Amino acid sequence: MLIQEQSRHGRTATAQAPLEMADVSDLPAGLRRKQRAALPEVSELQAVRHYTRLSQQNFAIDTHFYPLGSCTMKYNPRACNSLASLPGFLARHPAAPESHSQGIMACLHELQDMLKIVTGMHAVSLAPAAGAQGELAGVMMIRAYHDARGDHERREILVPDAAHGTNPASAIMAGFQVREIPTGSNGDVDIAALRDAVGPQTAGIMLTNPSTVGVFDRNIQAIAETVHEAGGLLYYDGANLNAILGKVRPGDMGFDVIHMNLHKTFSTPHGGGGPGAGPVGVSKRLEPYLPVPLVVKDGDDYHWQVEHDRPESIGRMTAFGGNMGILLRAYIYARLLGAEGMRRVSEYATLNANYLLARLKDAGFTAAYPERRASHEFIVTLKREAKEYGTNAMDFAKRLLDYGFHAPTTYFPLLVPECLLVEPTESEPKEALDGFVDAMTKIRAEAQENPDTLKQAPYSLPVRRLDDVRAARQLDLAWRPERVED
Amino acid sequence: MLIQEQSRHGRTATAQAPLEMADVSDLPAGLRRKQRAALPEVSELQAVRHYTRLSQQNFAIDTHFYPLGSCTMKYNPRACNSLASLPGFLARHPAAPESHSQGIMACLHELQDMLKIVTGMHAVSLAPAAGAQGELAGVMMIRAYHDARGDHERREILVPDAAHGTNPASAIMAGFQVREIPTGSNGDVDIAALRDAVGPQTAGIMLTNPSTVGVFDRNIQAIAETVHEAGGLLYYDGANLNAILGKVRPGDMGFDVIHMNLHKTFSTPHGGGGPGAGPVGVSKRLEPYLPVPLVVKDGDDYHWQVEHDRPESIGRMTAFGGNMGILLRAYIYARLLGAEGMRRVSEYATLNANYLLARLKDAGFTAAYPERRASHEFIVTLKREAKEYGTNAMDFAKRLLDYGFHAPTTYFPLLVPECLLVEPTESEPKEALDGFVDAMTKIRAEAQENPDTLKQAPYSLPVRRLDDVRAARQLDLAWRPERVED
Amino acid sequence: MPFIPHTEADVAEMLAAIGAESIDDLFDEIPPELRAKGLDGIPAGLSEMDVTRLLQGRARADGQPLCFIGAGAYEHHIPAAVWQITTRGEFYSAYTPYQAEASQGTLQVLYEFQSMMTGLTGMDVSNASLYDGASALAEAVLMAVRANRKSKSKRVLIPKSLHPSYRRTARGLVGNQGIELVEVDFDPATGQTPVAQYEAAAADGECAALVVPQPNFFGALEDVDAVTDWAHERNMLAIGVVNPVAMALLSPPGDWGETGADIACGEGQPLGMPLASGGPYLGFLTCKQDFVRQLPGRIAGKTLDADGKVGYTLTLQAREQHIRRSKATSNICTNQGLLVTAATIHMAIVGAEGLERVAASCHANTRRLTELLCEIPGVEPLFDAPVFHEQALRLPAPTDKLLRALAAQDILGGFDLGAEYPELDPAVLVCATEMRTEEDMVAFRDKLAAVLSDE
Amino acid sequence: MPFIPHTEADVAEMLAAIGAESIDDLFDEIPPELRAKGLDGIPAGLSEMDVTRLLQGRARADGQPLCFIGAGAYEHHIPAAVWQITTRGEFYSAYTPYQAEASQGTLQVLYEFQSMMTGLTGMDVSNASLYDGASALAEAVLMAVRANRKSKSKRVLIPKSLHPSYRRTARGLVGNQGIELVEVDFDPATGQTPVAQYEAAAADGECAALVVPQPNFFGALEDVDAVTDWAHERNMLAIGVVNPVAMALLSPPGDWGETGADIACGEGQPLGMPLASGGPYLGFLTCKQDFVRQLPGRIAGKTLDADGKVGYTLTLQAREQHIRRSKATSNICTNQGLLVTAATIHMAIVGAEGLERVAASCHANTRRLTELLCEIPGVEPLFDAPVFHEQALRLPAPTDKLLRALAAQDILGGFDLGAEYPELDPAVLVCATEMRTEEDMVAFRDKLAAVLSDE
Repeated sequence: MLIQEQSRHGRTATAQAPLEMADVSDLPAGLRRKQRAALPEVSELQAVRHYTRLSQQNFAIDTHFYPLGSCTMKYNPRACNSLASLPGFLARHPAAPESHSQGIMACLHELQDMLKIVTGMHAVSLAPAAGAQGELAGVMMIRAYHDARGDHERREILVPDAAHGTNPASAIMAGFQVREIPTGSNGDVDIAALRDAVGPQTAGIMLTNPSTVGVFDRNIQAIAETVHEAGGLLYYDGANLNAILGKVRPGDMGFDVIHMNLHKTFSTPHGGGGPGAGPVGVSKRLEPYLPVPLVVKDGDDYHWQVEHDRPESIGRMTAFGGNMGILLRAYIYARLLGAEGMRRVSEYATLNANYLLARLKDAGFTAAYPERRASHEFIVTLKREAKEYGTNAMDFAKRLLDYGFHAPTTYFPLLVPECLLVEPTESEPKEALDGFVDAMTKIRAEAQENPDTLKQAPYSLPVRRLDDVRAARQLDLAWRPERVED
Repeated sequence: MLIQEQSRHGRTATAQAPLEMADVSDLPAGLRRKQRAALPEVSELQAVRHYTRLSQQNFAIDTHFYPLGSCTMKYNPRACNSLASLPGFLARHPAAPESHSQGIMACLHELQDMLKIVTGMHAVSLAPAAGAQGELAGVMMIRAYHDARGDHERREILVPDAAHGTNPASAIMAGFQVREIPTGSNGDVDIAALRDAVGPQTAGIMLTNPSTVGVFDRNIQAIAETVHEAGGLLYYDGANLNAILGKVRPGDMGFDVIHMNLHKTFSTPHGGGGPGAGPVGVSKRLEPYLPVPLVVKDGDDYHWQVEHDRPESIGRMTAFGGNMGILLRAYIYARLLGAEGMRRVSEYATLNANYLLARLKDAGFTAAYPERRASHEFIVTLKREAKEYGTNAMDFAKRLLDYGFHAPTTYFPLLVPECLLVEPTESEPKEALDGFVDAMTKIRAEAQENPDTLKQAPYSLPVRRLDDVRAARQLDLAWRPERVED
Repeated sequence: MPFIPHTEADVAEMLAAIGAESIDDLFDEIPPELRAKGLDGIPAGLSEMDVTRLLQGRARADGQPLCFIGAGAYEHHIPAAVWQITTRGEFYSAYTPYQAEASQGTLQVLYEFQSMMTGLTGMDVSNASLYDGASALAEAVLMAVRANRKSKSKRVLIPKSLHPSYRRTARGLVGNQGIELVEVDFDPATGQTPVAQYEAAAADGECAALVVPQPNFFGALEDVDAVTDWAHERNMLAIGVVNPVAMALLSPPGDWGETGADIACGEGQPLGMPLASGGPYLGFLTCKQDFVRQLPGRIAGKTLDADGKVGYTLTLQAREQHIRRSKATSNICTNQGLLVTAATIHMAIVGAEGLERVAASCHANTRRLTELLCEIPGVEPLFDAPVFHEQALRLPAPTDKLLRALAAQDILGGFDLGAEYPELDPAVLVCATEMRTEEDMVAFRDKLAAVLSDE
Repeated sequence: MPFIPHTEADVAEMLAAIGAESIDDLFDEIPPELRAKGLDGIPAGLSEMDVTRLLQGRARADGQPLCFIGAGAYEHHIPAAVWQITTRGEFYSAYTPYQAEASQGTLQVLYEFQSMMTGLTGMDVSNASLYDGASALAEAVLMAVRANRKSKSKRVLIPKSLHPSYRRTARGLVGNQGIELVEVDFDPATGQTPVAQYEAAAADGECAALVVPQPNFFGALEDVDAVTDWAHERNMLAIGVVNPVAMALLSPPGDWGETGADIACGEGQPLGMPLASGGPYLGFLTCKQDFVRQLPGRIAGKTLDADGKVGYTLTLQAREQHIRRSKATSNICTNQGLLVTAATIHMAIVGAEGLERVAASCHANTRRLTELLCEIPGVEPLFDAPVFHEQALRLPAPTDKLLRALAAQDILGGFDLGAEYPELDPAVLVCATEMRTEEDMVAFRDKLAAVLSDE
């Protein structure tokens, strides 16, 4: 039942607003609202009970193994939440003067520095509000760079076919055209195709390495050389940074610009779909274009740099400079880990992925790239199961829910048929991985015995399988009040 | 699975303790522990996931209608929790000097005053840690009073048969004998039996009014007169104070001493079984005996009064003076309500109880005291259903769980057969009460059709009906580690 | 190890299953010359206790000054329940509800949020959030240009009385797609942007849409009905930028003019988000039903399950980047889910009546603050127009000096208007939400008077 | 109305169903002369915002001084996860798990807690908490007198080196049942209470039990093995009173002497509870298997459901007041459930190794503090004995004056021993947990030195 359906006219939780209605008769009558907004009228208990119970209908890291590929669903330390929520941090107005901001600015400045070190980049801006905004900032800087050089013909961005959908979408938002580069059968970018594609129109390439197919592109140096020689720049999609933290740095691979998804590698909460934070790091030549604000240190004092301090900046990504509360959480996480902890992240994330892949292969599942090491994630293709039992990847995914596991990412990347992209993360114990292998094995046995068991799944959740087609065809996007006579 | 069963040797959540093991070689070897304590070794995520999921196995006010009679399971405002948890309150050491305690002492002093007003008593001590300890403090004061007067023969406490079990148990702990007084068929105390029982041995009577049978004892003045004339004192069990808040005051009824369960009337959290707080209020003649500490105000300053300030005090109930965090929550709740809010508590609690009773009677259920007004709670007896369908009160209770309602209190008070003691509280909306009536009606229909449906219930909970007899016969009270070879 | 559960025995077993000698071997596909040598400069890890001490010190260092700045971010009371529930692990540590059956909690919250935002704005449909108000405006502009079937123009009128950071952000985000934001001057006497000003700005050529803020950055109330109707007469779409708390009292975009605004967006921060230095907040974006397929961002829809039971799922995903890639309506992926949860719980608890009282109290407090400050000689309203909840004041001395002197006494005395509008200098934009008491406001007046008399 | 959901329409319908005219009618069985006329003196209700402002002011008023007091309550680091999970509504707003099937969360937590406490103390069984350490001791004494089949005595030996408040609380709570607590002097040179002292105190007659603290109030370590064995030789039961954090390093009561202590109790506060002015904390009580039926308080047990699946339920309820009434082992009903939840989560996260490091750090810090303070002329250890985690120091000037002067500089310089033990005056009991840094301790030394030089 919706909270709106629990509403009763005249019911209020009056402790939660000023007790009196102040006089607002000075507001022009013509600009006043005619009818009270249709918000629910419920008691505080009703709201608390409703949302507490709704929350219980979610799978989450805090309740389930959640190996959603490309999303890095690892433990979000609770300390990050409580410390970022200290009253001093929550109360600070975005326009507070620097005199009343040195504490948070110290955190932000140190975070900028740490991100520079882990990525091997020359400078970092924390401004973008999420990964996709970081991508956009990144390609905007590539564009600003070429434009500043008068190189106005470079209007094409190369994107491997395995790339996250945000890559081409971001390139388009920055005013580029997009050209796809195929992935070779070994999972690496098809270098020959890349060589054919580059030219004077090439603004750059957007790449994630390890790629979304879960392998480290061994030709990265050749790719960098090819693109650079053609006059393009290299953009690193930091979605998979968790795989290489402390092991290899995008800056050392030759990338010119990178974004980082702090809600992945730096474990800020995924929050049911955000907020994220997507800091960008750049090589020296792109530094002038970084989005504002930046924090700089002058002696013992921290200062903001904004538009008028940085005239070549691509500008600001949000009104107030970024998702500060998320940046704080990432900072706290980074301080808890330290250098040795960061190295452990990639080590154990990779160990878990390779172990889970090995166990699944042993159990008879098909790896998409069987000859390759897994990075922090890997792809299993269920095309054999689809052919033999008529059960597709989504059927496996839904049935996994019944076994108490969130499903891996399904049908992405698009180039691998019936694929599951599995990312266990470093914070899961071996027992969880073993449990997942057991469940997959049982589900395949079910598929063999009676495919309908999978096709009808899930059975044990708050709802059975939902009709997505109906949702899109018979659009119902908002509850509407029945108009009552006043 | 127990957290202990998830333990693996060598697994640690090292962020949660000092990173280094300090030198403790000065501790005498003979006094050192030989083997590491058997505590679980799990990761932080494992602990978080385990306890998050465990929590979801509970019914609670925040998730379900929870009409547990005599327990006042009403909404616990979340503000009380967050404000009582302000860092300044949490960090204060119990032995901090008064110079660093004026803030909390102001809250406690005001709470003392407010409790005096709502109970009509002369003085209040906040010291007892729960209702039962408040009862004990109360009867200890009665004893101290008689002893101070040299009235050493008064060693008997009268207790109605409907009383909470804590009443006789507390009287015994205070060194009294207990004599039961029967309840009349109309729910009031049998006054004739009371008159027969009083005498020079009578130290006092312990009474709750409204009583545990859910009615207000109309003869309370006669009872008070009878006991007082016999030289005894009247003890008011404040468990049911929610029913009369702002309507009638124990002090005005003639009571000499009262305890209040703040986790009931003042809505502090029940916490899965505590903590409570059981302040005691007394008439003037009992004031010298109040348990310490007390807060007194002198000009603008607050001071503690402890043993040496109050030589006749019965002493302290806990080492550090009480459940301060709970007292703070009650204080905050009282300030949110104010006088008008307190009156509303009893009004709407009583309205909800009488409405639910009326609806259940209409639906064919049998009220234990059909001619009486309900107080904030009432009793339904299922003896007819037991006879006709062979389903007892516990069967109804278990089946209610399947319908998404916590069961009312069963089999208490003992004098009513197959009873359900139902206390809806003021914070439940009418819809919840109507839903409860519907469920009860359906369950009775199920009982009629197939009693086994009830007897096998519940079906939809994490476990089916549990074997209490086995639990008591094959005692298993703690997980034991399998000794591993070191 | 913090946050890593592996025992030595686990590692050995796992490596054996993989057939590797060491964890390091798992990285053997990385060219050796690329392997990072170290993380020099990253400090060693701290215990939670030590990090706690560090952060407590930093938070304390920033003090908790008395804040009279609004300017797009507002200090409101947030019921304690809001964040206690929002940070429950099931909301906090879940992700985008790709597996709808295992995410009904989040999905129903999104649907309820969309319903509340349409209720508040009077529009037909809402998405499930964008990053913030400014980036929401950028998406609204992009959407309007795509959606306007009557005009091929890529010009959009945007008044200078709109929040300067919104204008800057939007310009940056839409400029690369060839969209021109044409600035519209405000009336220097009133701070408002009447139709005549839009008309003047549009003289250069056809426009696809216009933006109208309510209230505007100066707090002044615009004649939204007239501007909306004028836009429609010229085949432009009207984009409203509104404060959601103001919507409890003011006519919502859906009711503007004859047929209502076409798109409404804004900053959701006042709906239960702490100031938090500027984020995370939440941008909202609502529109008429006709434009739903041009709406960017996640959208939850109601549907049925295999048993015919109601459930919720993400829908219209064909608009989105993970399906549509370069043809998507936007590149947005992760949005502000957790803030949506907070806003939804906030609105449920506060309710329409509560929100009205909050809005009224903010307005009355700012009015009272204006009264108090205008007792000081030389302080007076900058504009002559009805305002809501913000007030622009002319000052008798240089703004930055005054603000610095006040800050030294832990009073944040408003937003320096001269920094953004040199022609208005010296002037300040002040705001007193329901959180400010009479005592707070009197203290502000007294300290400002004292500072001025020290001049 | 705050916390009341009734609309006017609801009230009208409900009264009609009841057949009453007004809510007031529902109170018509209360004699009219008793009806309260009002609640004069109770202030009007406040909004949550106003209460928040009030309480924030009060909390701030008490400052956050640097605390070097232990004396039975310890400032430890509490992992952030502990209370974030403990205050989840399902734990926070549930009650005693009377309906076991709907309370498996709480019940399994209780069982795990009992398992952890037996693990920590080395005893066989544990209850699910009592109010605090002092009242737990009182219950332990009552239990020992009931349980000792070899002695009818109602005398129990209790050393003066035990926490003074524990002795006072226990005396008050057991005295009315005719139980005599016979005080045992400590050795003035060591602060310990060796067997000889117990022997001297027992000279007057038979005793049922003795109490032995480890460490004792002065921090001194007792010869627990010898005392336990001596008790058993005399047919007494031995009751240990222990600090649970100390148990990570020290021999647990179950291992004392030849056969172990019979009962062990103490204060659970160091296991995840904030200082919070003294409560709510949690008392724990563990014992040998033989005495389980004498154990007061709730106990959770493992059992099976109708399908043979493992589940948990309250058990041995025949000991309890709600069944047994005047024959119960205790009057306790509500105990400290929420604190048990916190302690269980705390122990799970910190683990045995973490607890060892906490204990070691507290001990090392107190040792270091002692070193630093003893650099000041006239400050020296009061006793010559091994200590754990507390140190009694002799002072060269009146304690209360020194402590007041330190408090004025926001340092709580320890517990004034002279207030409880006049013969020890001037002396102070200090403690530095893992939360105190070298810098904190040096500041204490410097300020104490300065205060003394001002004398």
